[in-house]
Amino acid sequence: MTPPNLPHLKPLSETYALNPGSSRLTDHRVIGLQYLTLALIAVVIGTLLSLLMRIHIVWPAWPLWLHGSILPEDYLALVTIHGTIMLFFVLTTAPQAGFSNLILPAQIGARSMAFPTLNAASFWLTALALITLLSSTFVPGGSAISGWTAYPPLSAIPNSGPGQGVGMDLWLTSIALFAIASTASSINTVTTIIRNRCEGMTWERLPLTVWGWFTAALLSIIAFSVLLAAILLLLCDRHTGTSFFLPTGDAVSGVVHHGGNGSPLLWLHLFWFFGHPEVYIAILPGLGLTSMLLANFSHRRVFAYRTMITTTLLIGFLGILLWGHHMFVAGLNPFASTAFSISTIAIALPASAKVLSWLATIWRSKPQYTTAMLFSLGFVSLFIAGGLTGPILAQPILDEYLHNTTFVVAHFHLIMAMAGIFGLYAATYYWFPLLTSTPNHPGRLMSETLGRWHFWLTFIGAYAVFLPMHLTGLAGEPRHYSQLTGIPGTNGALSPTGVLLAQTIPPNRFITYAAIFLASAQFIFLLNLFRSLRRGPVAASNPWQATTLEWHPAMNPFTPLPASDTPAIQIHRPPCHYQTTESGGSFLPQWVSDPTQEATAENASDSKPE
Amino acid sequence: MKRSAIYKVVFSATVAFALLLVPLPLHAQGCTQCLDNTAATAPATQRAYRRAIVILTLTATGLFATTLFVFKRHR
Amino acid sequence: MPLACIAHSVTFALLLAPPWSLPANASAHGPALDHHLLLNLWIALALLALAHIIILVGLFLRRRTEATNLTRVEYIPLAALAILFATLTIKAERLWAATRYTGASLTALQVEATGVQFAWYFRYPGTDETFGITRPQLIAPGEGNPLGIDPSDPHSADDEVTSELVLPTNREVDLTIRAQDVIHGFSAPELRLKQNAVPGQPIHIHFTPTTPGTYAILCTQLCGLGHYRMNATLRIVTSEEFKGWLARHQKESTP
Amino acid sequence: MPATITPNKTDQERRRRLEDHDNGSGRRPPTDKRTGGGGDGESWNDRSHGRRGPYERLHRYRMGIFFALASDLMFFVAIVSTFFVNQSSGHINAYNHYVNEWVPTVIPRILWLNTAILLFSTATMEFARRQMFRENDVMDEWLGLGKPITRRTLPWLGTTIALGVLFLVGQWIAWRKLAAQHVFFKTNQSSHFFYLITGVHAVHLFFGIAALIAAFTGLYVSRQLETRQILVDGVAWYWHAMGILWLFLFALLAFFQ
Repeated sequence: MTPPNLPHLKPLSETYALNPGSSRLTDHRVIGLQYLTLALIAVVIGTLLSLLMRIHIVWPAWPLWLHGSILPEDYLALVTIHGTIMLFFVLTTAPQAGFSNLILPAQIGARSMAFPTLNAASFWLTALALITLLSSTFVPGGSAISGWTAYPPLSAIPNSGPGQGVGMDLWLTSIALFAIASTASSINTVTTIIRNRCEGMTWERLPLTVWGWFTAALLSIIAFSVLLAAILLLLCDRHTGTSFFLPTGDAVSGVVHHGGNGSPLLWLHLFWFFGHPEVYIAILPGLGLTSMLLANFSHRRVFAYRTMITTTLLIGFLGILLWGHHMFVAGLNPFASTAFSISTIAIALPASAKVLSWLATIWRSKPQYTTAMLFSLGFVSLFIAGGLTGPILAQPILDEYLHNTTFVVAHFHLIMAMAGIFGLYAATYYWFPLLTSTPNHPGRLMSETLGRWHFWLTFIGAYAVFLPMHLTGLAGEPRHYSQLTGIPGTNGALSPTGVLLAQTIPPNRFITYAAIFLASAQFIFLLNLFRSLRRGPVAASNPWQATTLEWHPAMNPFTPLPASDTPAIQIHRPPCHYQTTESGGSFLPQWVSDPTQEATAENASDSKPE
Repeated sequence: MKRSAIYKVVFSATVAFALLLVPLPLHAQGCTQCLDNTAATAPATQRAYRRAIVILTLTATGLFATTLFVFKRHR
Repeated sequence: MPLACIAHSVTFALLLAPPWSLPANASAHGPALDHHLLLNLWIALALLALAHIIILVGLFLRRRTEATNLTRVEYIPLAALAILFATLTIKAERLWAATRYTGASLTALQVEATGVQFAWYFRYPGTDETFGITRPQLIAPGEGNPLGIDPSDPHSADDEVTSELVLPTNREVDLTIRAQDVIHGFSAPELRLKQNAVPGQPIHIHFTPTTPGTYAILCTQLCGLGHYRMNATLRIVTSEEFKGWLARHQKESTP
Repeated sequence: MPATITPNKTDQERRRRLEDHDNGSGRRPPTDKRTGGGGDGESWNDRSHGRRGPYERLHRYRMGIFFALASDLMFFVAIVSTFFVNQSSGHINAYNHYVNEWVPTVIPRILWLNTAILLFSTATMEFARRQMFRENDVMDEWLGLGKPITRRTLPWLGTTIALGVLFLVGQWIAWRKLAAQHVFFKTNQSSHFFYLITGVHAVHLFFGIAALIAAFTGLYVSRQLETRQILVDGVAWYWHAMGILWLFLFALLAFFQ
């Protein structure tokens, strides 16, 4: 039941003293760790796939061990599975399901999630979805080759390419399962946040992480069921001879489709109605966490706290309204393009407001450079770098040139993939004591030295990989190209396309080296992780001098209180209540009732990690 | 004072939403020349797409706002 | 706009040959697009530098009490950004409207591009300026009828189907983009053109080639295993050469 | 706090906790729940209400059901918007004429009857739900005088199940009728939607009936009143939603083709 490679999982099940009535299966902390383990496995697979892609682009002849040379369809399968795994099973699962299960209840002073059984069910459904996705590699024809967006008719007609038969069916099944699972877990999250808050934990006192989880969960509830409907229609088109997305007279490899007149554009609308909110689902928890960590380590209040709440909700709200900017050159009515482009530009403002607040929070604060803080700063940097190309791509006329070039790839990898991963790393280094503490043993810390190495190498690697991609994109290199040679023209001379693409090969070689560097830097993290699980230094109950409730001694699984004398926890103030006095810094956790207890509170939680 | 957050959200969101929808009706019938030059879709189809887009967005934003309202009641 | 001019000069000073710059432009609407693109890029770069300078300076200076002035720190910069983005967007929408809101002139050269897994076919209407009817049932690449043109249609007699796109300079082209099987993406980087080809939905774009030369045509929408090799050649020639080429082509295709 | 705790002690504590209905919904104050305790200033605005008072679990489950229904609504809205687009999307035929081959499906007359049945079942469901919350009976149960609530609710619940099954049978007949006129799922664009919409809704009702049966048995089995109330209440809201949803879908199929 529990993943094997997390030895500390087993004792965790005994924390039911904290969560009455919850067995090991339904304990939210166990489920959270299960989610994180799943995400860890997924991210390892996804990274390896991306390395294969990078290597194949530069050295097409390079034979893969036990497989032989990578064929174009193999490359597209790599693209598809990489995108699907990373977006769904890493960037959605880890922050939104993993860390929210582990931290959210403690942060709002709840003993458990609202629906523990539903929680467990959605995890195992997610695991099933991942297995289904990976199993598609082994079916005849291999896995789907139509990318994570699966545009019909390519995805609707089995004979349109290898992997579009059984592989595509498995892909659709996997995503359908995942959609159901995340909807369920999001219902759980939202209900928990609304109903299970403890005394005094009001609207303005919720940590911004909770706001991030709340907005993302809300988006999942709205968006995923639309994807489910689209998948249902597509499966009908594939198997029952309907034509929701198939135009009449569509002739794929000699087979003409008769019957009704559907429209492929319809899928694009439905998919991107889901697909764009999905992007915010992936990044919103990271936004919240970054705000909290920057404030925590620079011992400041979050600048303009209420504005941060508003912008979080605004980003979520606008996120529903701008899916059309993925379709500027896809046959969308140009007037609609204008409308969607305006709503897309509009979302740049709440995002900029967040950045401004981050800058103001850390301005002249002489922060404490823990690894978690470093990764939060890295998140800010990457979020700015990736975000600034957003308004460029939001202008239809510029998108007409940049659409589906590696410029777009660079944009969304910087702002979603890299920033999202940095958020996850910050969360791991920050909350590691809470991840690892068990009833029999206090939580551990990860090694800061290794952490710093990990941060700097990853930070450099991230930029080294994705900044040059902007250039190759501007030079005209399209996405999804398994080779950059073009078809040779007459007597072996390069075709104009070949000439165009050949110019991008030198930077691509550099990108590949950088990607290998970036990937190998992650071994430091794995080493640090598994070393610290067993031999990490023991953490104090509040090692970071945090003010949020998850660091309350009673929330720590270590030495669970008998339920009879669990203290009644009340919240008295917004988080990040730090003050600078001439005697130095002082801080008031959310749960400390009044300044007279300030001293004791500090003594209780001022202890540095040894 | 405390409510200002939610009101700010709802207000600015409505503004943004209006911003999104303004150009749609503006060109509802307009520009028969665009008809074949842009999407080669009949006005009926364009209207249908517009209706579909509006239905989706209205329901979604409605749900979003409703949930916020519920949350506010449970503050 | 002086900023833009500086941007231009610096761009071409620093980044001369691709991949360090955009491919050479060969279309009438290209220069405006490039100008706007470079302007955007330089603004983005400037903002990126500015933000990082603020971060680094803020981290190095010694600690002070936290900022509290919401208006100065948050609202004024936000307003500035809003104005900046608004102006950029308005400019962009103007360019977009110029290329997409209105159709081609009636005298424009009619050409049709059809995407098939994994090739582009181009069709010229011939002397009658009208394309013949196509039927999916008649599609037979083996018998030299890849588009399924119906021979029984009088218009289809003089239609010319080619595998390379040849266009005359300085004449507006009304390009009809079709797809036979799956969604393809018609892209000519040097013409600054990109438009998906959607099955069952012919899409018109119009443009004016300016610079003679040989350019690339790519597929930019994932369309199957041959996606990477689905490209064609675009030749832009003078109008005389174009007439000659068309005549020659007609002769050899109708023995 | 005790450094170590013996397992059986913890077990006792756990049972004690379960009995006083503290199921993780926030750290409850030791004081009376009705009075302030919001920390600074005791102002009522500082308190997060939500979980106060009786029926805490019931309200939580109700909220869960509502969010599930919200996402379900988006599911159907997506299908309906697809309907509108496909309905009016024609194509250029071989003769360069713009044609739209949408042939409206004539709905079988029995659908009207089914609609009436479903509405009636919604009413009976509401009666069943009301029965669960009658103050006197709740008091009787609390005093341990049998299970009057179950006794009163069962017949209404049974009627609802019967009507629900009847509705599904009616839908089945409707499909047979259409099939007799050689209108099948794949016949044309509008028949796609007729079968899809009715089918998906039927699947929802099937699960609803399953839930109804679960509630039915739950009324017998479960000893705890709140559990039974949650069962019936949850199913009731789901059932109402499906009824209202059907009204819209039926109107769509009947008048907007």
